[in-house]
Order: sequence, then C-alpha cells, then structure tokens
Amino acid sequence: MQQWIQALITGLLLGGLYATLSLGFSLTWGLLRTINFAHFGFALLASYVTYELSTVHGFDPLLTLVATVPIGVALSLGLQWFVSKVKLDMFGTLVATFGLLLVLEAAISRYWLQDLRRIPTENNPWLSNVLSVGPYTMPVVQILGLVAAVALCGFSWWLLQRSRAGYAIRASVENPTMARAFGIDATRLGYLIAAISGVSVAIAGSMIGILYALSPASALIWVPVTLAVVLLGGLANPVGVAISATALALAESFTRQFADPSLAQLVALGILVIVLLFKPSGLFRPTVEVSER
Amino acid sequence: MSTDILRTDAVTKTFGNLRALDQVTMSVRDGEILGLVGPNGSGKSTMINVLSGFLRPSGGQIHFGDTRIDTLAPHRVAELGLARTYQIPRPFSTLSTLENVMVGGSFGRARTDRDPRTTGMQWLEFVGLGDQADDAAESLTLHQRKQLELARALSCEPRLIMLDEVLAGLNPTEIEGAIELIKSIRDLGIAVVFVEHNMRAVKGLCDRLFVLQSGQQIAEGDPATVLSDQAVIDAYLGSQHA
Amino acid sequence: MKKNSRAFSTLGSIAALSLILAACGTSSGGTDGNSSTGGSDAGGSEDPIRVGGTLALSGPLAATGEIHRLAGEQYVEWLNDNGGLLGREVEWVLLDDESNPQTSAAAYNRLISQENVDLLIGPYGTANITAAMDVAERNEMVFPQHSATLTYAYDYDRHFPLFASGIDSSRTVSETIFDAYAELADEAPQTVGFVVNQNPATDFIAHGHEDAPGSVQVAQERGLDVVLEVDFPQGNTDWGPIAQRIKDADPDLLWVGALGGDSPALLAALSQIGWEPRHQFHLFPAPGLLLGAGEVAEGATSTTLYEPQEPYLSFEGGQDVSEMFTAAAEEAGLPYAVAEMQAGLSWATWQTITAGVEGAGSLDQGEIADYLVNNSIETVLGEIDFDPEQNNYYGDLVAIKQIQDGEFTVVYPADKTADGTTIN
Amino acid sequence: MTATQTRAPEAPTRPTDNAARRWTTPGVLLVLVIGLAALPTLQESLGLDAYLIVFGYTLFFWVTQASAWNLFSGFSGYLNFGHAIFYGAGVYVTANLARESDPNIFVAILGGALAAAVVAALIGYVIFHRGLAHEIFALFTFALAIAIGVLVRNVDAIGGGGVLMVSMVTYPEFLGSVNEMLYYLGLLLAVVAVVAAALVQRSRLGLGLFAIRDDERVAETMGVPTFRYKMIALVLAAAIGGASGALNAVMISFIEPEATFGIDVSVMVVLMALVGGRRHWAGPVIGAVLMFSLSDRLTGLGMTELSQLLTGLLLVVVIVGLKGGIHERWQRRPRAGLITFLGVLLVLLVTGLGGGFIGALLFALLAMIVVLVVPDAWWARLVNRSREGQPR
Repeated sequence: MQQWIQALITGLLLGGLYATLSLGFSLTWGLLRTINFAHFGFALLASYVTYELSTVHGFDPLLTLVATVPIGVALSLGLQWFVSKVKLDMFGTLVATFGLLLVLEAAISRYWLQDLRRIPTENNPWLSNVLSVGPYTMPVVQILGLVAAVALCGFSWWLLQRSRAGYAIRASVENPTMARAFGIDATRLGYLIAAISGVSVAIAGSMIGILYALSPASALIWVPVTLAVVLLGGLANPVGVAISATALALAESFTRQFADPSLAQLVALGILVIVLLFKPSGLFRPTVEVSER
Repeated sequence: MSTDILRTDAVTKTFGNLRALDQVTMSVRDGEILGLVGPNGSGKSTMINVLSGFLRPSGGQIHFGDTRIDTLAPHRVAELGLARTYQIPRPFSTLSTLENVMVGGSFGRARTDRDPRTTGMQWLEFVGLGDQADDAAESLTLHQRKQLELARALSCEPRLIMLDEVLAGLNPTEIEGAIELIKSIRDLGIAVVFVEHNMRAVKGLCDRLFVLQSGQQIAEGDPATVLSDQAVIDAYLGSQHA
Repeated sequence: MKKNSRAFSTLGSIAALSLILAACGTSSGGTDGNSSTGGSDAGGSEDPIRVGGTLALSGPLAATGEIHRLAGEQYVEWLNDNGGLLGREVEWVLLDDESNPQTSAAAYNRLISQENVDLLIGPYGTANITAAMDVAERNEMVFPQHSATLTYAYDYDRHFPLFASGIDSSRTVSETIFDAYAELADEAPQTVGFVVNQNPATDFIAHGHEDAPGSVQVAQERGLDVVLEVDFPQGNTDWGPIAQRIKDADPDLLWVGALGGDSPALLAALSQIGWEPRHQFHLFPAPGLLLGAGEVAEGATSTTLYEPQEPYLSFEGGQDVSEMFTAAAEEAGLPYAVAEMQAGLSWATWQTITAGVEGAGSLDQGEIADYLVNNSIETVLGEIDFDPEQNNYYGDLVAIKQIQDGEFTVVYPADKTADGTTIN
Repeated sequence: MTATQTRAPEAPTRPTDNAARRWTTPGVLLVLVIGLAALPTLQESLGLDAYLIVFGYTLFFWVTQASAWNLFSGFSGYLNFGHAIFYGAGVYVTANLARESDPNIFVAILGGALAAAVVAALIGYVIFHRGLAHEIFALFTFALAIAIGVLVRNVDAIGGGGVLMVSMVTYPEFLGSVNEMLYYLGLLLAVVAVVAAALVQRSRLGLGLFAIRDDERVAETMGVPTFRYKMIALVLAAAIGGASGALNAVMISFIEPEATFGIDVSVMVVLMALVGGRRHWAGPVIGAVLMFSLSDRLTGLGMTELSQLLTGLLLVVVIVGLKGGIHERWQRRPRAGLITFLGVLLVLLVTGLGGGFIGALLFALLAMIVVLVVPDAWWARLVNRSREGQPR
C-alpha cells in the first residue's frame, strides 16, 4: 500500500514539472498560432544558466530564477515579435522555430561544449532537502515546482476565463478582424501571453537544471511528453494542461513502480493515442474552439 | 404532375437541445425553382446542409429520385446529381479559378469521358468568369466568388442545384445578372432550390415557395397565395417587431 | 503589411548571401575536414600520412566523443614530436558523424575515396563502429576501434578491438566484477539488484546475447540471489519509482547498467528516500559526474582499462596520455579533465596503428594486419596480443576501480592496484 | 457543349503549358536519370572519386523519402510527423529477414513496401474516420512514431531485444559492389517516388487531394471521395517510404528502435518538403538536394557548431524569405532562377572552386535562393535598370 502512495506522490511532483514545461508551449500554440520548437531550446538555456550560476558562481540553484526568468521572458517576447512581423502559417512557424532551436543548441554547445554537465551535490542543497511525512518522502524543490505549476496554470486560467484581458485575447484569436474592429490591441495581448510562456519555460528549465544532467542534445528528450500533455489537455487550456500533465506523470510513475520503467513512455503515449482516437480535441475543450469556417 | 426529384419525410436536426429543423416534410419537383424562404434563423441553411449531406440529420429520411441519401456519404450524394453553393463562399483558396471548377468536373455526376478543363472553361464563361480562369481563387471579389460558387456547383452536372442566398451582398445590376443566370440554369432543365431574402427575386423566379420558421414548415404553395398568408406575414413582421 | 514582408525578404537575401560567403570562406582551404597535424619538427619532407576517422562531435554521444577527440589530437601531437610515422608527419582527418550510424558509414566512404586517407581509426559508439566497419571491410582496410562492446558481432579479420574484454565480453566483464566483490570473503554481497539502461552496450553486458550470458545469468550461476531486475530507457525522466523499488528489494550489491549521467541521478533519488547502497557498481558512468555526486557515491565501483596511477603510468605511454590529456582538457574547459578509460582506449588505439605501421614498415593494409596479429603490442592498457582465432580479441584486461575518499583507485585485480589497495 | 475526348486535365501549374513545354520536363528528367544511371560506370574514367556513389545513394534516399512524404502530406495538407513509422517498418523488415540468413534485397524492398502499406492502411483507417484537425493529426503521428519505437524496443520478436544487424544482402552480380547496388536501387526508388508524385499531382487523385487540403468538407460535398483518396495517398506514400527504408537498412547495418523511429527522418522529410515547396512534386526534390548537400558539406568541415548554426539559419531564412518554398517562388522567376543555378554550377565546376561537385551543387542552389529571395519591388527595379541601362 505504501508503494502506491509513494508512487502517487512522485507522479504528482513529476506532473508539476510536466505542466510547467508544457504550459508555455500550449499557450503559444493555441493563442499565438505558433508551434514553438525553440521552446525546448529556451528551457535548455535556462537549465544551463542555472547550472553555471550555481556551479561556477556558487549561487543557490533556486535563486538563479532571478536570472533565468527574465531570460525566458525576453526570448519569448523576442520570438513573438519575430513571428508577428513575419506572417507565417502554422507549419511555417514550426520550421522557423526548429531552425531557431538549432541556432540555440549551436550557441549553447559553443559556450558549454558538448560535455555532460550536472550541478555537483555540494553546490546543490536541494538534492538532499527532503520533506518526509511518515514513510513518504518529497524533495522540497519538486514541491515548490508543483506549487509554481499550480500558480502558473491557475493564473493563466483566471486570466483567460475570468479577466477582461482574457476575454479580449480569446475574442481576437477566434475572429481577429472582428476583434480589431472592437479596438482590441491583439499584439499587446500577444506579448502578455508570450511573457507567461517565458516565465513558465524558464522555471521548468531551471528545475531541469537542478534535477537532471545536461547536454546540448538533451533538449529533445522533453518533446514527446510535452506534445502528449498539450494534445491531451486541449490547446491553450491551462486547466487541461495541469490535469493531463498530472495524469500522464501518474501513468508513468505507476508503470515505473509496478511494471517496468522502460514501458513508461509507451504507456503515456499509448493513453494519448487512445484518447485522441475517441476525442480528437483532447480530454478538455481547447480554450478557443477554432470555429468551423 | 411532374415527378418529385427530392423528397424529405419528417427531417429533424438538433444541435444539443436546439431543434434547428423539426419534422420538416417537403418536396422539389423536376425542373422547378422552389423558393425556400423564412426569417433569419429559420433553418434554411441547415436544411441545405442536411440535404447536401454536409450535416447528418438527427431524424427522418431524405430521398433523391428513388434513392435514400441521408445515410450516404456526401460524395455519393454529389454523384447522384445534387449540388449546392455556400452562403459564405468557400473557394479552394490555393487553386486557380479554373481548377476550382475542374474539381466539380472531375467528380460529382460529371461523365469521365469529358475533359474537365474544357467543360470547366465553358461553365466559367457561362457564369461570366471566363477571363479569371487562371487567377488564384483567393484574389476574386465577393461577387466573383459567388459566381465561382455557381460555376463549381454547375460543373458537377447536377439534376438539382441548391442556391444559398447567392444574391446577398450584390448591387442591383449584379442582382439582375444573377437572376438571368438562374433562369438560364432552369432552362438547362436543372431543378433549383432557391434560398433568398430578396422577395422581388423570389416572386420573379420561383414556381413554388416553402416557408420555414424556427425549423418548422408554416406554408407551401405558389408565391402569390403564400406571401399573402397571414401566418407568413406574422412570421416575417413578427420577427421585425420582436 | 507589404512594407514589412518586403523588409524581411531583403533581410533574407542578405542572410543568404552571407551564408554563401561563410561557406565559401571556410571551405576554400582545399581539402575538407579539419586536419590537425600539430607538432612542429615532424620528420621527413614528403607529404604527411593521413589517418581518417569520425567521432560524435554532436548529438547524444558527443560528451564522450569530445574525450576521444582531445586524446587523439594529443597523441598525434606526441607522435609528430617523436618522428611521426615512417619518418613522415601524421595528419588526422576528423569528420563529425553526429552520433548517427548512417552519417558515419557515409563519412568513412568519403575518407577512403574522396580524402584517400592512408589509414583508418574507428569512431566512438557501438552503432557507429558497426556501420563504419562494414565500409572498412569492403575496402579491406585495417580498422582499429576503441569502444565497441558487442563483441559477438564482429568477425572482420582486419578489425582490431581495444576494448580489452576478450571475445566473450559479457561473461568476462561480469566474472571480473563478481570476482572483485568475492575478495570481501564473508562480507561479500549475497543478493544483487540490477537496474540497466536499455542502450545496446549496457544491455549486452547485463543481459548477454543468445548464448553469451550477461551479468544477471553469471550472478545466478555464482549462487547470488537476484532480487531485482529492471530496465530503464535512454533519456529516463524520473528516478523516484526506480529508487523505491531498489529500497524495497534492498540488495547487498546494487548493479547499475549506467551510461553517462544515469548514476548521479539515481543516487540522488536513493538518498532522498534514505537508502544507502552497501555495495554499488556502475558500468559506464561519466566519471566526473559520479564523483560530483559526492558522499553518496563513496564506495562506488566501475570498470576501467586505464587509470592515471601505477601500474598504468609505467606502461608504454601511460605517463604521456595522463599529462597531455589532462593539460588539453583543462585548457578546453572540460569539467572533468582526468585521463581515464575512454582517453586510455583512444591512446591505445593510436598506439596500435603506430605499432602496426612501424612494425610492418609500410602502409600496406595486409602487412600491417599481419604484423599486428603476429606480435604483441605495448599500450597504455598493458601488453596486447590480438588472437586471430578469437576475431582478434585477446585476454581480459578489464579492472575494477572504486571511489575511496572521493578519488577513483583501482581495487581489482591485485596486479593492477597501486600499493595493494583493496575493495571495501 | 461538344463532348470531345482530350487528355486528362493539365497539372495545375500557374502558366498554362503548351504542348512543346509539356514534353520538356519529362524529357529533361529522362536525360538526367540516364546520366545518373551511367555515373558509376563512368566514374573512374571521368576521374570522379568513388564517394560520389555513396553521396548519390544517400541523396536518392532523401529524395525518395521527401517525395513519398509530400505525395500524401504535401498534397492533402495532413502533415504527417510520424513518417518514420513507414520508413522504420521497411528497415525492420530487412533487419528481421537478416536474422536467419542474408536476405535477397528485392524480397526485402517488396516486403518493406508491403509492411509499411499495411501499417499505413491500419493507421489511416482508424485516424481518417475521426476527422482530426490538421495540426492535431501532425503531432498525433509524431507521438505515435515514438510510441512504436518504444514498442519495438520491448518486443523481442520484432526488435530483436533492441539491436539487429544487417551485414550482407544477396543481389544480382551485375549490380556490382554493395555501394553500386545501393546507388542503382536507390536511384530506381527515387525515380519511382518522383514519377508517382508527378502522376498523382496531374491526375484526378491529385486534384482531389488539393481540394481536400484547401477545404475538405466542401470537397466531399462536391463529390471528392475524401476518405478513399486520403487512404490511397497515405498507403502509396508509406509503401515507397517502406521500400526505401528496407534498402537503407543495408547502409545503416546497426538497427536500433530509437534511431529508426526517432525524429531524425520524420522531421527532416518535413523540413525538406516545406523548404522545397509542398504543392509540386519538384518541391521536395529541390528541398532534399539542398538540405542534404548542405549537411554533407558541413560535416566535411568538421566544425559542428558552425554547421548546426548554418542549418538553423538557412531554415529560418528560406521559410521566411520564400513563404511557399523554393519551387513556388521559382515559378515566379523561372528563367532568372534557372540561369543563376546553371551559371553558378558551371562556373564552379569549371574552376573547381566550390570544392568538388557537391560543393558546386550546393552553392548553385544557394545562389538561386538569393535570386529568388530578392523582393519583387527591388527585383523589378533591378531588372528594369539592367534592361534600360540608365538608373530610374
């Protein structure tokens, strides 16, 4: 019984990381009509900055968010400016952002070389900082990650569903011409969404820097699970992202605990494939239903 | 008594709990122009979508000639000779104007022994788009797009064509041209279902009228009697006062 | 929006133009491939002897590819400082195979027929070596390689493996591991738990192949009780559940089929749930990262074929590889600059080429192969005798090293340990 | 309306072809294919190095895969991000045949085509009934490919416990060495793929697919049997991809699930087609030649970061500068594009400046892109000024 609960806890904590990583990708795709592969490059850069500041300059890894979040926001805003200026269709953005990902990977491997890097344990107090409740243990840094995920998904849900800005954003995505006629400044709102994506991708990146070993080619490890979360959760639907991230993480965690870790990804992607077969728009409605023309 | 080319029995269509069509029974006679009229939101466009197979009916049956079509895939319905235009034109944007028409000419009821490129040009000239043949469909004006809708429907060589508000958004001269065009379609022996708000055109063109209000039939018959029917007037006037 | 899209098209044309100039500039140097001759007073005035090879300079294997690049460059520099080959300077034509077997095979075709190199040296990584070896075999060229572990797959008679684990490597490596722990006599581990990366190299040593047994079978044969056997995928994103299963199984010896960054992540997860491995073995970890794991890694053992300590330092070239590699690695900014197994394997492979060419006194592939098969070669790994009956494999030189007080030191077999340190 | 029976409808290219123009393209292509087929035999006498044979094979491989992918995804608008499923099916047919004995290459290729076609039919039948939106279809296939990779890794019957080796295959003597055999069969598959794409594009199936791409529901109500056409195109694309995968297994020789079903092939074919142009069979061919010759030259430079940087920049420049892809933009300046390409190619070949044939090919393509990327307004002024000789 104890294993079930521990696997549940581990799954929830992992779900927090998946949600934070996927939120930005989902918002950019659903609201800004951009499939942003450079997203994974932004996360990787944030991981490396966290590694550099904590290993070389001795900062506390979590404090490095002070540096990574602004970088993440700047990169996301820059991309949004580029995409809005360049007028590409959905698949054009995919090619362009894949190109930017390659450029980012080249820059990262120029500075940090191809070598595997990981924050040494003495520079990384978070690895041993564990909260234990009875037999169950939870790394504090992952709890903070879960809190951040809930906050980010909650805020973007509130923004989109309950605030005036959110109403304007959804309107301008559903019918840009009509929205402009009502004086909605779509570009400014676009930058707001880009900023939220920037914050969430930076937090996810720093978390990855704290928990995992890094190499320039490791950005693409996170692509399958992010796509699964975004497709399952419904485009640009923060609540959908949070719940599908947790569901997939739990599925992986239970598979690792009770079946075999090598099947974890198969189970997660299998769930996605099955759900999409019966409910093509994912478990939850996308925030903006692209109306049948 | 000319035979019925199209017959519906108690056709219903619901969107969630909204009953867009409620037990509608109507028929279209061979070679006639049937006016399908009614205030906004009365289910006219839904009826065309259901008849053309664009939408599946929730209940009832539809027969085209003696074949039941509400269970057929839409492309099978087109092959039987039923074509339609769209209220808001939906051209194939990346194809040229001629290529748009060639789609009808290559599929639908068009006999495969005819070169769709030649027949396509003929239909374009028929609707007056002859010299736009190679322009991208995206670059056409609204009026031209409406003409393209017509040419595309005709290129399927239909026995029945459904026109969904082809006059909407046109200036008077363009409307005159369109009316002449519809007359010449009828002269080709093609039956027409004519959905329109322009009562003058309806009166001028239609042999019979079928009036819908919020998904239900409220009147049927020749234009003069139907348009003087109190229920029809209330339906239209009522909608103006509401 | 016409103005903006026009602006961007102009930007596009300028960028494309610069692309061309960049491409022209870089490749106008005539021969492709950055050749590093190094060394100043190379012998002989004739044109240099060109040794062709690829390495994973990008992609998932690039971390270890980098080590082989540095070791190779240092050896070529050392060789040219000591008279080169047959009195001629040596040039290493190195291409990037992007950790991809298909690119590797195409690149070796290019090295042979476009660059017309005189000699070959194998790439890094089992997949790339297998693909490249087919090309070498079709061209009947001598193919020394340093890191292929799937010994059952190679029967090309001019292939010279330097991963010195004998032809039956999954058994010999496993026996050596358990022999080392048997030294602990009554404290030797009775139960063992296997956690294995699905990568072909680690999977083969752990699970063997068809009739060749891996560590799991060898452990059972030796009467050890296998209490856990779990596989994890390459690029695993969560270690919590695996740590939990290890804790529940509570093995005396934790046998981790690790590659690269697996070990520190697993050890961190284990320490978070408060479980200390009594004995822990890691197959092919990135040594720097394992040391970086600090206290939890104390006592961790791993396989090695070269360490910068006696007796290896007194083997042929043992001192040179340690000094030159460490200097170059620090200058390049590698986080872990110690010359260990990978650097040693690379150096030994170059030593095999040198021995073969100098011994045969010619660049004829057949003569080099004959010389290598009939003579013992002195390398940093020790003395090697390629045995044609065993597909040019030879005895097992694999040793076991252990982290003691934060440093790696060889603990088994006794003749490879510095001042008789033992496993604990 | 006189019913005169004439040819099938023209290819929907912008300028209406007249008869003479109609036969030049196939004519030129035929000459090119014959020239390529003769290359291996003439290779020594022309003093070209043997690497061209291997480069040629790999180029044909990418042309085949990109053309096969475009035949379904480019024409129908359903961008398949899991093309590696069909490629991988072919690879694993050869790999499993090679477990007992060295397989006959033709048996492997046909088996690969069949296996991929069956897999495609299964996936297509299940997916096309669901009416997935285009972008959801794209990323659904991406996840499916990776899931199949993990499945093959863990099912020993197919994946062989993770690693399968293909060392030798049997093939008729007259094909020569293994490299020459790969070259000839690679060329054959490339011709099959390109001709299939061209025939589909000019046929009713092609017109139907274009209609599906623009507005599937309208196409269905105009009589286009959308489900059947999507199935036919997907199965055809998969069969060609599978056949080429079965042949490529010989080249890789070390078969692993992650590498085979990973994103390399899936993403590269999409990039090649999008860069080259999705709406015409020549698009993916140009994209494949550009992207592969670039990566071949860059790996030669041995400077990894630079090659990654250049590839990334090129992607951004081309997709932004040439929205519809190189071929579509070429259609607006066919003469200028062709003259630049052939001119630069000849100059570089003669002077040997570009570093051999492949370098010359790459720079000629890049020069053509520069000419095509120049915006219309500038181009008009440039052309007029050169014609009238005095500045505006």
